[in-house]
Amino acid sequence: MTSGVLLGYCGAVLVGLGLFGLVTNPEILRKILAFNVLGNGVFLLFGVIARRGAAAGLGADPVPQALVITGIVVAFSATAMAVGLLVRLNKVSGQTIMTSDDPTNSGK
Amino acid sequence: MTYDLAFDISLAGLLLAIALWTIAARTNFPAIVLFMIYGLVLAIVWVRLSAVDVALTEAAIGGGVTSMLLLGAAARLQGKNVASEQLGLPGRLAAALLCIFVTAGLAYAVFLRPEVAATLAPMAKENLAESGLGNPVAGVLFVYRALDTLLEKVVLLLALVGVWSLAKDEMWGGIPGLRVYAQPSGILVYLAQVLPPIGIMVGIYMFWAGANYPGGAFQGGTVLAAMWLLVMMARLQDVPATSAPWVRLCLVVGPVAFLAIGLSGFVFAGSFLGYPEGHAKPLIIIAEATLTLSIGVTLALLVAGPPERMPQR
Amino acid sequence: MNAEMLLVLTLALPLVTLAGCLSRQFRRHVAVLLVVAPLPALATACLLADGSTVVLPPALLGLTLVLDRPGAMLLGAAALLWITAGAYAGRRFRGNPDGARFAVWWLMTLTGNLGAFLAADMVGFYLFFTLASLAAYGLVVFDGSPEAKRAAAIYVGLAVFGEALLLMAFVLMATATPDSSLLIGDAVASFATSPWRDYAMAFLILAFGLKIGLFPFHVWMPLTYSAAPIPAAAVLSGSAVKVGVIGLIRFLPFEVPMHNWGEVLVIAGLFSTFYGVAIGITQANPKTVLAYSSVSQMGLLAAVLGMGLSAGEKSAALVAAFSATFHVLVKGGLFLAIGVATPTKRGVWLVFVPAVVLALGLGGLPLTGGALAKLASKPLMGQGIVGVLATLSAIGSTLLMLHFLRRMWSSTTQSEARASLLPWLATALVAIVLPWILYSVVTDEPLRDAMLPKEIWEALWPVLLGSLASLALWRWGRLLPRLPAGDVIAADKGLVRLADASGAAMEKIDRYLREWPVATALLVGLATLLSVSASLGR
Amino acid sequence: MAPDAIVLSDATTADGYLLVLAIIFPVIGILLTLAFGGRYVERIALVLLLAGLVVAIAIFAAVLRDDQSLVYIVGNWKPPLGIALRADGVSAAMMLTIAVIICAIGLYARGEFGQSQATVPTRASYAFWVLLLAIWSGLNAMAVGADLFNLYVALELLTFAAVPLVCLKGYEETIKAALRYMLFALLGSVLYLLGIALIYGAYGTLDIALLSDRVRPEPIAWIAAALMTAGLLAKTALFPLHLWLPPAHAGAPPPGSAVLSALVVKGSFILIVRLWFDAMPGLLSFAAAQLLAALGAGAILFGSVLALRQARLKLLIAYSTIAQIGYLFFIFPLASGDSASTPWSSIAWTGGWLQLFSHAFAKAAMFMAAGLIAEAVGHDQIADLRGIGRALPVTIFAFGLAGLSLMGVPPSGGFVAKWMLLSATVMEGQWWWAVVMLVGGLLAGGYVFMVLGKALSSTTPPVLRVSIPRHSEVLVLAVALCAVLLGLVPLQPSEFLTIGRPDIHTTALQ
Repeated sequence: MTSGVLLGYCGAVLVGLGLFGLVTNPEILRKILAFNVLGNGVFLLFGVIARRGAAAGLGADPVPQALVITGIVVAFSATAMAVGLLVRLNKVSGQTIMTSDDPTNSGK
Repeated sequence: MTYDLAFDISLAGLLLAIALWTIAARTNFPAIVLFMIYGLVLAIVWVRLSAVDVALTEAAIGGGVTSMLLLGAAARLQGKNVASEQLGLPGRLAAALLCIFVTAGLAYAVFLRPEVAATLAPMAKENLAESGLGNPVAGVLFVYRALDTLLEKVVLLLALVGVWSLAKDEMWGGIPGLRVYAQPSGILVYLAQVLPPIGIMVGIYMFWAGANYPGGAFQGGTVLAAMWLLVMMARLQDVPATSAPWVRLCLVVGPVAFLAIGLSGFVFAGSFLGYPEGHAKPLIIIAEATLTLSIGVTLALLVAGPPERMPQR
Repeated sequence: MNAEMLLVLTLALPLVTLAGCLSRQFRRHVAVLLVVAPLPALATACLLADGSTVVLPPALLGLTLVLDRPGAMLLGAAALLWITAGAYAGRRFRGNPDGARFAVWWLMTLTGNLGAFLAADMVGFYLFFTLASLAAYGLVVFDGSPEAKRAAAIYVGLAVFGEALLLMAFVLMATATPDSSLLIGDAVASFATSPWRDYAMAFLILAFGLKIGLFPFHVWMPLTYSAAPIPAAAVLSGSAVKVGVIGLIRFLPFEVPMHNWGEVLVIAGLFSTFYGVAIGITQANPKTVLAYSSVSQMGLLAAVLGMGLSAGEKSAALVAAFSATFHVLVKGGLFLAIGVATPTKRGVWLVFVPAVVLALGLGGLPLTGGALAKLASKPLMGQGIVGVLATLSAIGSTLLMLHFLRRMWSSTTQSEARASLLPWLATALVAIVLPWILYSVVTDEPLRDAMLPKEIWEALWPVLLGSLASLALWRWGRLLPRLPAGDVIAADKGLVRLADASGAAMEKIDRYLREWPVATALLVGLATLLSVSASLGR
Repeated sequence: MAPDAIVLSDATTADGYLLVLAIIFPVIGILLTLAFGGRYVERIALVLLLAGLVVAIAIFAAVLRDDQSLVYIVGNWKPPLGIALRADGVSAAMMLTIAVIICAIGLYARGEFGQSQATVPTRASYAFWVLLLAIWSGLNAMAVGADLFNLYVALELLTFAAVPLVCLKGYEETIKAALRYMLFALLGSVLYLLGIALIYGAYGTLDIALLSDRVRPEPIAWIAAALMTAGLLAKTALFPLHLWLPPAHAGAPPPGSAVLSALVVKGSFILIVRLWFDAMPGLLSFAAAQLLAALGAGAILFGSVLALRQARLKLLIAYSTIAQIGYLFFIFPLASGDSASTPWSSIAWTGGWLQLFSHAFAKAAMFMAAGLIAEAVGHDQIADLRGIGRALPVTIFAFGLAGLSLMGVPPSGGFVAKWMLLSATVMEGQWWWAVVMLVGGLLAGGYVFMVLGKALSSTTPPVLRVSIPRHSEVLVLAVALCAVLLGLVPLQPSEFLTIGRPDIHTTALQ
């Protein structure tokens, strides 16, 4: 077992953990947090693949690294937007959790 | 067992432990603080994977701006958990089983490595000279896959428009409701006076060095954003109105410059987002410099949130 | 004016009138124009040669319109009925603010109805069939009464169902047709070799059976004809229903004998024939009685076609079209008669004398079109059990029609104001005369055969027996149970409840599936399932 | 498999630059409106809508004329290192549909989000125009993207534009809906990204054309394809992953609902098709195709029945979208069979895409009509719409035409699509999908007539709060007529939709 593979397994566990939080925790803020952990797990898999592709004197394949950087930016944007929605929802309704919805009452 | 592997094992163990704690913590604040530490540990992991560019990004974002964002949100949220909404034990067990299954599946996928590792590293390196850059990751971001980078900047701006659109109608164009923590004399103020000059230098260096060494516009911009947020939180400078012309200008200058360079490629390099021979590096530096500024302002405003008050006249 | 232009004009004039309704000015006076819109159709039917064809440009779906003999007969009769009923409607709705609304639905149904008699390709036929069916919804629901709404809902539900069946039948036929031709002729010609022959046949019979009201799909007929305004009921029962007849005529492969399917059609048809009579005599509303008579008559037509199909007898198409033509005018006319039955107490004989002739004509009264139709179909029905049953059905028809006349006479419902006798009398006149003109064309037999004493007697005795039975009905009729119009559909309450319960159950499931933990777990589960199923290989 | 061997897939074609313009024009609009503080946002948007329409027409014409794909190699860096943009027949048709609908919605939205003069616009109107442009850019990028990661960025662009659109009104329910949409879509994105990681790790490229050569039927490819598909299904809201769609599509402002329902959900669908037919040909097993279609069948049944049970018009239309999405997935079992030499020469291929296009027009028209009705009477309770047909005859007529297309009544694109898909079930011997389609048409008839029956009833019409301008009504009618006009397409496999696709089904199995 090399460190690359080890950290790959680590990424897989992060995915599982993030998924668990996203599915089960009713607090929306914690769902957002879990989404970040989940995303990190996926990025880590990219990292392992990059490391595996070390060649031509480079410690890691630069392409997956670039993808991860783009991915991190997108994930941050998503977090910011989700947090914005959450704060607004909380201000309007005092809610911090995801309730089961019934669309028949929505809007007017 | 080598020392390297032992180090990696303990690093991974630490990372997972913190992650588990973050997920399992009962209340929000500890979870977020843990997440900040988790981000820093993760950055070390990225270094171990020889991905220093990513490590810098992760540290700046995961450990930095994301945590600021989440902390700000946690502080603003009112109302407590409603226990009844908690999933029952059977549900949680089922979810846990499912997640373990997914983890196992992914671990299996990691295990299934191809005989010859797939990589574009040699190709990326080989063509790098043409662009005059030394950092292959920057090469991918600004040369080979520049379209992704351009669209990603649009995504960032779009997220900002999305956050702003959550404002109340009458607050449109007003001042973001960034939470101000400190008393005017706190440690925060001290930090806000001391750190920014250093931070700005670091930020500029990061983008400058990014051409040849790890770092780049995004990491530099993040550091700038963090410094600016620090200053605003310490009330050393007021948060600007989102409609202020200079704010708008800072937001778009980077993407506009990048897009303009890209479009000029039609004429001078025979291709959109192509660089004319021999002028690649200066053009990329211009794009990166302006992008650093735009990213910094965008990130800071994303953390600051939607407008909540109007400027006093 | 050449043939092609006239064919196009047949459909274009109603459509142009329809388009004119976009203008407010035009809308106000459109009711008057209902008489004019079907005129080109009449001209087409009378003037154009058998086999006149026009192929429309691709921008008009590349439809092919062909005038053939069965189509021409039905088209002509239908056009006449639409003209007389249009005159009736025009008078009734003149100056009425609702007139324009009525006219729009009327013109759409008209277009679909006429088009179906001319369409020679499957897409065109389906288009006109659907147009006629769906637009009739507006005519049925027009009054806005609860009964009309219920009738319209049931009608449109069954109509859409029928269209689904028809679509499947057409797709099956088109798939088996070489060169991806959509012409009905080509599709029917390749029927014999089609691997999906039986499926296509089943769908065809179901779809058209629904349209012509074969048991148990007859339920919409009594409801809609009772609910629709008089002129609408006239054209729906007289003309629109013949879209189903022309469908059977066009699509059944008479060249290839298909015993089983022919027998299915015969049995279903004959059952409907007697069923319509049995339920019809329990009804009090004359409109409903007429509707059940339609069920009965259409059943008989189906039986004729079924005999033709099982014998591979091509002439069945023409014979059925002939009977249907007569039925167009009689049924439409009798509905118009209901509308004028009471107010003209003084000229009451002007309503009832022709009405008696037409009504008994359905029972096969000698020297009427009905008798000619029965004579023409006799060789097809044969001497066996089917022939006997067909003769017996004449007794039933007479009984039912006498019941109708009595109900019309004693009907207390106020008939419509401002109604005019003229449309009714015109329809009646044509209904009496037209069969005599068409008979020799259809059968190639001399007309005088129909006037032989033997034939007259054979036609007469069932009518006499029917009249006797009718006396019995008069005497003991009140002992019969009073069945609701639409008979078996009265069970719809239970069906509605069942549908509602299953809908509610699905709503519950939907709400559960939209729970966050459930949906996210499903997403992950789906990913697993997909990877497993992908691994199963081709 | 030699990852470092440079495979030159293809080079930029003469009119390839149009593809860049299709993506970049809306981006220019976004940057301009941000820079000017939104002062000219409506005018900028309208000018760019026009420009975008011209580009879309030009692309369509170029593909039609050359009978081959347009290709653009961005920055002259060929895949696998660089990114290519490709527009085949399907992309060109898709982009034209998108352009026409977005332009119509833009004109329609002037009523709600128009600016009277060059002042700073209100929050909602500024956000609307920017988001509309962003959606367009994202959709075009989805249509022409040829690199899986580039498509990921486009997908996110689309999501980030769609979510704020849902809660533009700022009601509690709409924010809730937006949040649900956001989080679920994010989960979908992560799964998609996971798939990308596995693909890159195994095959060293993300370019669709290169990938189709390299991919082999092996566990890693199955897992990756499944993860990506599941993620995309979440964004397409295929049953049973539709939790976010009804409240989101019903809660958005009418022009927003129209663009979300007509177009945005289709963006991720295109990608699913690209994945299975282009990137990984030969990987689509019988079982997987049946599974996807089975979900589609569930969508048709559940969506239609629930549409029948809604009291609000916009929710009814939203559930109808769920049902109509279901039909699209019949393309997988029906276009992958053996009776046709290639999937795209089959009639199901044409039928599936036609269903997508005609549903786009019909659904846009429906939501636009519902918007006018709601504006006129102040609510969208179906029970209280009695007699509205007299007050808004043109609107109801347009609604009816769109409804007929959904039912599959001729002449309409819906009919042609249904005919083709039904023919395919016959040819492939998969009659069970025919049953579902027929039942779906029946249920669609139910909910369409439920609305029309109320609207056309003869009681006195409700009092209108505001009068609806005639040109808005005509616009809705024009969009509905587009759905009808698609019914003129001949009932044969379309040549155009096969442009740019290989003649021989290159399966990795062979």
